[in-house]
Formats: sequence, C-alpha cells, structure tokens
Amino acid sequence: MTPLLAIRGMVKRYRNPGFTGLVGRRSEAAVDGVDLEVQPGESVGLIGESGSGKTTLVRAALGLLDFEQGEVELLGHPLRGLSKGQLRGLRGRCQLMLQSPDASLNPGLSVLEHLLESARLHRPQADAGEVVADFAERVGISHRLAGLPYELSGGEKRRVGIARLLIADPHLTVADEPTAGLDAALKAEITDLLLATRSPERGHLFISHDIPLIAYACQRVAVMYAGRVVEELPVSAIGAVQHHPYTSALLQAAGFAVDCPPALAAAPAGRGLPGCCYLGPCPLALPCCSQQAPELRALADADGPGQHRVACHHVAPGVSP
Amino acid sequence: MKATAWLGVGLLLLVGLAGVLTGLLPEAWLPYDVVADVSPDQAGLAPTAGHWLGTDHLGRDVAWRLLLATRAFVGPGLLACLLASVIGVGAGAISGYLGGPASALVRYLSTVTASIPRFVLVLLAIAINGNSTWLIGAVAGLAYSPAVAEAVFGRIDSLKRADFVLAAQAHGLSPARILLYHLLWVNCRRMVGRHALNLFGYLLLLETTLSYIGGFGVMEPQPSWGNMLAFEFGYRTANIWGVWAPAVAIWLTIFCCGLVSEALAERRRA
Amino acid sequence: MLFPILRLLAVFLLTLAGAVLVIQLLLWASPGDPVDLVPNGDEIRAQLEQEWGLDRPLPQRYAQFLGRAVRGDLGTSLTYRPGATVTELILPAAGRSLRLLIPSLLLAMGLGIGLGFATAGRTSFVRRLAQVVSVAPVFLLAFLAVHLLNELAFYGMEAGWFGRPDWFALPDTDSALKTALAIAVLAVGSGALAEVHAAVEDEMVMLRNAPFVDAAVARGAPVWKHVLWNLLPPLATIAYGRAAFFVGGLVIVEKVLHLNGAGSMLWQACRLRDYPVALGITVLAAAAVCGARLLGDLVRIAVDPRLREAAQ
Amino acid sequence: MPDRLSLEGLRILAGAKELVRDVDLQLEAGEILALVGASGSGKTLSARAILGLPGPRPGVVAAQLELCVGGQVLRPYQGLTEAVAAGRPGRFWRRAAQAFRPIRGHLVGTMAQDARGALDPLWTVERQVVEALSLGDSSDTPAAVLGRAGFRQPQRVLGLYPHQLSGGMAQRACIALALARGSRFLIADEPTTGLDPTVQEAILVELQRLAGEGIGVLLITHDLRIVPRVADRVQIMDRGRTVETLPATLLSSSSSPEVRSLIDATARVAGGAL
Repeated sequence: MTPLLAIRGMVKRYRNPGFTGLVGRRSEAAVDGVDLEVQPGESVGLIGESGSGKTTLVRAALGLLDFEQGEVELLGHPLRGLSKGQLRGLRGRCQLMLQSPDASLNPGLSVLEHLLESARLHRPQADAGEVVADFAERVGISHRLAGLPYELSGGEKRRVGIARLLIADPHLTVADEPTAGLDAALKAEITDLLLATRSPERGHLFISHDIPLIAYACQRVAVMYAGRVVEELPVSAIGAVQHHPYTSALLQAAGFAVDCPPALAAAPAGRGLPGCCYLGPCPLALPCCSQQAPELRALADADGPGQHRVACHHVAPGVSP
Repeated sequence: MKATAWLGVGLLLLVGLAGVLTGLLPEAWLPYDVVADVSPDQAGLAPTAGHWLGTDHLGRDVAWRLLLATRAFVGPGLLACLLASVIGVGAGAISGYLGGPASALVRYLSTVTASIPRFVLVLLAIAINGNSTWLIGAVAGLAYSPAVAEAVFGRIDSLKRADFVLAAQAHGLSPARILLYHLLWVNCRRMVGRHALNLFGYLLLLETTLSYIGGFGVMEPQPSWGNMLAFEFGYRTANIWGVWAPAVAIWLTIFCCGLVSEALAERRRA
Repeated sequence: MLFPILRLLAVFLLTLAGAVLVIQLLLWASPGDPVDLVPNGDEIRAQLEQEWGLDRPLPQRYAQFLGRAVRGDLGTSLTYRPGATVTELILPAAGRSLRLLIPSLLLAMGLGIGLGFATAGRTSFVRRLAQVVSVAPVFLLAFLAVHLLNELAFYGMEAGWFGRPDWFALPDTDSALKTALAIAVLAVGSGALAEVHAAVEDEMVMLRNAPFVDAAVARGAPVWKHVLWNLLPPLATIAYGRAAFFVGGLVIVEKVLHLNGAGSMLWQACRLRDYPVALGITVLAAAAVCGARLLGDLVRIAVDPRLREAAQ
Repeated sequence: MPDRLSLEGLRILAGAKELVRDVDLQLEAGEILALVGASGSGKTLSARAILGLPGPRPGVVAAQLELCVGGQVLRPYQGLTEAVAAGRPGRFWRRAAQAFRPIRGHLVGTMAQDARGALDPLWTVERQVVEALSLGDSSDTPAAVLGRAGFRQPQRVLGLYPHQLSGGMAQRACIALALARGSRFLIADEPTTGLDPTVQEAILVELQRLAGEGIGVLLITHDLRIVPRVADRVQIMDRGRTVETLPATLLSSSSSPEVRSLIDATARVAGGAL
C-alpha cells in the first residue's frame, strides 16, 4: 500500500543571520535527517518539546517550505516533480490545521464566508449553502455563522478550522498542536472531531507536546529532539519498554510511571555537533555517544518486528558495521 | 455606519457633485460670470431673495462664488486620491507579497517622503513648475502614495506573519486569489478608503491655505473658499456671511472627511 | 549599545540624503528651463548653470549639491537678498522659528497627554470635542482667533472701556500675544491635537488592561510609574510622527501672522523664485524632521530593551 | 494558632448575571489547596476576590474574608455588605485600596498564568524586585529574594529583562515578587499552562517546597492530572458554585456528576496518568 506521506532523510536548514548578517553566518539544521511515514488508515503522533523542529518538518513535507536534502512522497506523488498547479491540486486531499487557528482565519471575513469559500473550492458540484449548513451543524458552529473571527472564542475558531478541513474531505489530515491551551473537556471534543474522518484509506498526523493526547488519538508515535527522530514506537508500548532517555524524561514529566534517572541541567540542544543530539542533558551518555550519532535501530521488545526503533547507543547498541 | 457618518457622506457627495459639475461645464454655460459680477454700490448686502448669502465687499454674490469655489479642490482632490491609491496599493501589495528588499525600498521611500513636510514640498513644486491646482493635486497624491504603500504593506505583512497566507495556501487557494481577494479586497479596501478621504481633506486644506495667503493657489477674481475669507478680513462689512460661509464650508467639509473616514474603521481587532 | 546609535545615525543621514534627492528631482523634472523662471536669469545664466550644474546629468548635479551642502555651502541668494550666502540667511531665521516650533510641539503633547489621562476610555465626548475643534486648518483657526480678538477690541473701544489696544489689527504689529497665539494655533490646528489625544488615549486604555499593570496592582505596587514608563516609547513615536506637519504648519502660521522666521522667508523665496534660498530652507526642514525622528528613536531604544536588541 | 485564610459567602455579579454564588474557601499555612474546574467556572474570579482586585461591574457584592497571620486578624471586606445594602457599592470600593494594602503583596502574593506578561517589559528583574522590596521594610537583597524563589545563580538573572527569560525563569521571578515581602499565602493561577513538561514539573516541585516552608498555596488549574501529585486538598467548582471539597488523593473516587464528567474528559484525553 503506498503510504499517504513518506519523508526520507529530510534536512532543512535555517540561516542564522549572525552578527550584522555578514559575519558568523551559521546555518542550523532545524530538521536534521528525518524519516517518517503515514500509512492509510493509521494515526501517527509526533511529540517533542517546542523548538524540536516538528512544525518545520510538517510544513516542509506539505511543500509549504523548501528543504535542502531528502525526498517526500505526498499521496504517492514525489514532491520535487510537481508543478505549482499540480501541488495545489493535491492540497484538497491533504489538509493542514495550524497551531493558532485564530491566526489562520481571515480577520475581515465572517464564518459563513469562510465555509462558503471552502465549499465552492472543494465541493464544486454540491450546493454550497447545504454543505455549509451540514458541516457547521456537525462541528457545532452553526449558531455563530455571522460572527467575525475576533468575536469567536479559541474553541469556536478551532471548530471553524475543522469544518473547513472536513469540507475538503482530505485523505491526509495534519494537525499542528490542535488542542494547545484548551481545557480537558474541549480538548477531548476537538480531538474527536478531527478523528471523525478516520477510515481505512485516510490517515492522520498529530503534532503536540501533550503526550496523553497523542496516546489517546494515535496508534504509532515518533519522538523528535533537536531536529532528529530519536524514537519511534506503537502507543501500546508506552511505558512498557525501555525508552530513549529523552522520551523517558518526557513521559515522567507527563505523569507516566517511568523509572529513569533525572535529566541533567537543561543544556541547549546540541544541533549540528557530531555525535548524539541529546548528549548535553543525557544522564546515560557513553564515550561513543560524542563521536558518532546513533542510528534508529529496531528493538525486538514491542509486538511485531521493527515496531519499536530507538536512536541511542545505550538502549539499542548497534553492531558496528 | 452611524447616522452622523451618513450625514457626512451626503455632504461630501454634494460638494463633490458641485465641484465636478462646475469644473466640467464650460464657462459659458454657467449662469454666473465670475469677472463681470462686480457692483460696488451693492457691497455688503445682507442675504436677500436675489443673493441667498448676500454680497461681498465688491458686491459679488457670495452663494454663487461659494459654489464655484468647489472646482478649485474637488478635481485635484480626486486626482490626488487616484494617484495615491493606485501607486500605493500596487507598491504595497507587491512588496507585501514579495517581502525582503522590495519592502525595505517601500519603507525607505515612505520615510524619505514623510521627512519633507508636504506643505513645503507642494510650495516648492508650484514655485518651480508654475501655479496650477492640478499640479497641487498631483504632487500631494505622489507625496502621499508611499504612506498608503506602507500601510497596505503593514497589513499584508501582519497577516503573513500570523500564518494566514500559509494556512490559505495549505487549504488550496491560488496565490492570486489570496493576494487580490483575501489580502487586498477584504482587508485593505476600507483602509485605502480612509487614506483617500484623509488625503481629500488634506488637499482641501492645502488649496484653501495657499489661496488664503495669496500668491499661490486660486487668485482673484476666481473664487476659492480660501481667498474669499482672505479678502473679507480687512473690510468689516455688514454681511457676516461673507466671512462665516467660507469658514464653515472649509471646516465642515474637512470634518466630514474625518467623520466618514472614522466610520470606515472596521470593527475587528486583528 | 554603540551599534544601535550608529545604526540610527546612518538612518538619519540616509533619509536626509534621500530627501535632498527628492528635492533635486523636483528641480530636474520641471518641464521648462529653471533659469528663465528666475527674473534676472538671462544676465547671470552662466553663473546659474555653473552653480546648479544644470548642464550635467542628475547624478553629478546631486553629488555636487550634496558635497557643497555638507560643507555648509548652499549657494548664494539670487533675488531675495542678492549676493548673501544662503546659510547666513536661513540659520538665524531657523532660530526664530524654533522658538515657535518647540513650544507648540510641547503644548500639543502636553494637551494630548493631559486629555488622554483624563478621559482614558471613559467619556468619548472630550475625544469628539478635540476632533471637532482640531480639524480646522491652521490658517482658519488663526483667522478666526484674530477676527474674534478684533471684534472684541472693536466692541470694547466703541463701548469706551479702553483705548485702541496696540495689538489691534494684529498681523502687522509684533507682540508677545501674537507669538502665544501662533503657538496655540499651531499646537491645535490641522488635526494635531485630535491625533495626539486619540493616540495617547488608545495607549492608555491598552496599558490599563496590560497584564503587568494588573500584576502590579495585585502586588500593591504603585501603578503610575509603570504606566508612565511604558508610555514613553509610543509618545516618542507620536512626537516625531507629527514633526513634519508642525514644520509645514509653521510656514502657514508665520505667513498668516507675519512673524519673520524661516517659514515666511521660504514663502518669499518661492514668490521671488529664489531657488537657492527655497531649496536651502527645504533641506533644513527635512533635516529638522529627520532630527526629530533620530531623537525619538534614541529615546525609544534607551527605554525599551527589546528595541535595543532588535537594533543589534 | 497557625496562619489561616478563610473566605465565606463570596458572591460576584456581572451586571445582573451571577458569576459566583456563596463560595467558601479555607487555606491553612503550609497547605496546597487545588481549585479546579472548567474554564468559566469562576475559580479565577474567586481567587481575585481574596485581593479585592477589580473585576466585572458590580463585582464582589458579598464576602466575609478573614486573614489571621501571626496573631493579627484582618477583615478587608468589612463595610461591603452595608455599602451594597445602601445601594452605594462605590463608597466601599473607593477605600478598598487602603483596606487591601496590608494584604496585597504583604500577606498574599500572586502568580499570573502568563508569567512573562506579568513583568514590566521595560524594567530589569532586579529593578522590579527592588520596587517590591521598597514597599515593605524588609532588608533583603534582590539576590536573596530570587534565591528563595529557587534560582540557583540569582546574579545571572538580575540584569535580564522579562523577554530574555525562559517560561520557567519568568514563573520563578513571579514567585520571587509574590513572596518578596514575606507573604504567608501564594495564589498560583494556572502556573503550568503553556510550559514544556519538564519545566512544568520543576515549577510544581517549587510550589511543594514553598508549602513545606509554611506558605499556604492556592493552586488554580484545569489540569486534573497534577492535582493528586501536588495538592493536599482539592475544591472543585462548576458554573460559579463549589461542587465538592475533598482530600486530593480521593479525587478519582468522588461521586458527584460534575466531578465525574471532568475526570472522564481528562481520562479520555490524559491517558492512564490520572
């Protein structure tokens, strides 16, 4: 089955202007060699602290940001080969919900105008008015159709974003921090709305630093730190296997019962340095960690082969090639 | 829009209509001849049936001169607004969407033109190129266009920075629709309208000031709200309308420009 | 700390050079030949062409004018006071104008802040009143003020209360009352008061609801220190934003009330088509506005660390 | 007799709409009381009432607040009921600043949700701490105050501006300001929202350390997961009323429907952590 989204070895650099833009131009790799796949019928989670490159990875994968190295296949089409028009044609079937939905609504347009535009764009044959009424009802925003974005609450703005997304009926739904800043009740409802399109040929990619939410919504999860995926595992294996030290620290902070030595002082992420990116704060660092960056290696502990992969010399010591 | 704003719109339309009509119709068609209508013996008459607002110190009809004076600033005002809007929106949109060096150039031009006081610039332009109200309109429009460009650029840039453009692209909208409809039409049309109204008010202020001080702008015997006021100063004629009619006309028109401009401010706090 | 100041100085010089370029463009783009616009142009055509570099293309002419201007040589007056060097003419006049400009700018800011504090968010009546009064053009306010004064004096004289006051029929006599009137009119006229008051009031409302003000109240700390300190950067922006309008208004006020400063000199120079003097004063005006902007920016980076860092 | 803060019969109105109805709140020294509820349940309004902070019009219309600290008893809301009964609440609120001066920042400190926003962006941390200290008569140095709030090297932070502080550092600076003049109680309004998990953990540990030193902490949050680990008692509010008050460890076994719905929503979203 061709994956909905396949990212192989992506590297995306940001030029840090340095002093006066001339001296000391350092380019930091926001995304430093990442492989990630979303199969049809699957919901994948992507967790990591702010600044780990999650958002950059996703925007580059959807062709919104250009990237230096690596290959991306979107719904089976290689991204590099697509013309602007073809890429826009694909957009309908892979939708992105941004982190701050109140920023992604046009402040001058009412909710009704937003939904009508999506209906005319993605469902040209259907009657726009009916489509809008149906989906507004489904996400519970029909009582605020006349409102302007600044009159809506955070939750209501997210509902408008989801309504537009559902109207496009995407095969791949990518949600960047969909429930940041919402309280428990709203968080659950918004997540359920996003999962409404779950079906064998559709896939979801959830990005968040809220691990319990990912555990609830996804089947597989990848952990990112300083631009690299340091661990990939099925959600059922959370807390039941030996984790990458960074994942353990994340799980412990989120209240999961995980016994692992506390991380050292919060040293800055080691980007662009040889060796493991988690070297600074890692309590289990070995001498070889500083020379050679660990590869993602499969561990046989989770159910099924190759399900649980960790990039750490300590947890998954690789047989030197 | 509030009721007072509609009042303002009504008055501005009246003034505009008067200016356009008196400007376009050839001199012969007008029932009032500016030069011939001098009758010293009827100087300073109070308002009568024949002269709705009485006569000035040379016996000329104040009401007709008040009406004819509108052609001195309405034509140039519309020219200035057209120039400022077309150049401003064009430059603002291009630099807003491209960003980078284009936006830096617009900001630089806007700072430079803002650093020369507009009244001084217009004065210099007339001194060099000869005294015509159309020139005043053109120079004021050109000098104001960077301000419009910077405002349009600012609005587009803030929407880009708030990821709105990225979200629209991700949803599948074409760049042209995003720029023309979402950014310019929906978000900038009221703002450009406000700038045009403020410019029209400023143009009236400019023309009447030049005509009042004399030497530039509209010279006697052609009527302007500015020079009508200037000539009444010395003569304490019985007809108070000679002084108050142009004064109130100037103040009311500029105030209405501000009123309508304020009413155009959107209700949204982006 | 040094880098932001250097950067602001560079902006000042760059903007001023740009302004001079615009002025030169105005001269260069004029359809006719500027020399024959000058009354005694034909006899001194050779001198004019050499001094203005009319025969050379725009870039050289601009470089020549800029080179001389930096050394303080703005050429010699042609018709206003033939033979006198422009710099000696305009600098004393500019001094007299500053004595009018600075107090009126301060008065406008003072009135704006006072009204802003008084009405922050409460009654919009004062804001409406300020707008109604302030929108009248400077010359109209001056005209009405003088007209009113004369009517009162006339009425007083007829009623025998007092003899003919010396300031009667004001514009021709020179008096402290006229200067005060000029300052007041310039501070209020052509929208100055309304804009400053509206901007200050919006800033006040925003600061009143700012989280750090609420936190200061919760800590029992005095609020006014925080509010005033945070008002400084926006006030600096408002001040240099209005500077260009004030210099423009200055020309009008000086001409209407017959005060002899750089403004009325500019008007005379334009009437007599004395381009060196006119250009000299315009460059000075642009320098004044750029200077105000430089001063405003310096205050802003001194007060706001985020701006200091952004300018790094 | 241990320091105690007791608020009874709190009633807050916004126009005619009743936001909070007869809420009681007891907080002892050295205890962490978690005030929990969905957004809009009135928990923040109730906490602000302890400091008499401005709120909706007419705001607090009835409250008996009693602060016993070191034998001294304060009743700031004295005179409110009479003023409201006479239909002239303004008469009380005009003198409220004096009535609450000994409490705000002296006896009760506060921490806002947006820590960086609660600091004056134009002042250094040092200058803000000096201002807080100058209001009282304590002879502490700013560095000592910051040290008590958990900064390992206070010297490094003194010269920084709020926008240069990380989320965790800003929260700690707010703690320092809140306790600069020896407050016995601390109101922490959603201190962990928006922080990364590891930083959240550090702040909660800090609150537990302060409670250990005898400070009464009122922890306002909508995140039920942290309550059993951090709080001693928990008070659940819903639509302006106190639903239930019970020891934090018994939270998951509570019977009332509102608590159950809150727990279910959090469990569904929070996984097995509760």
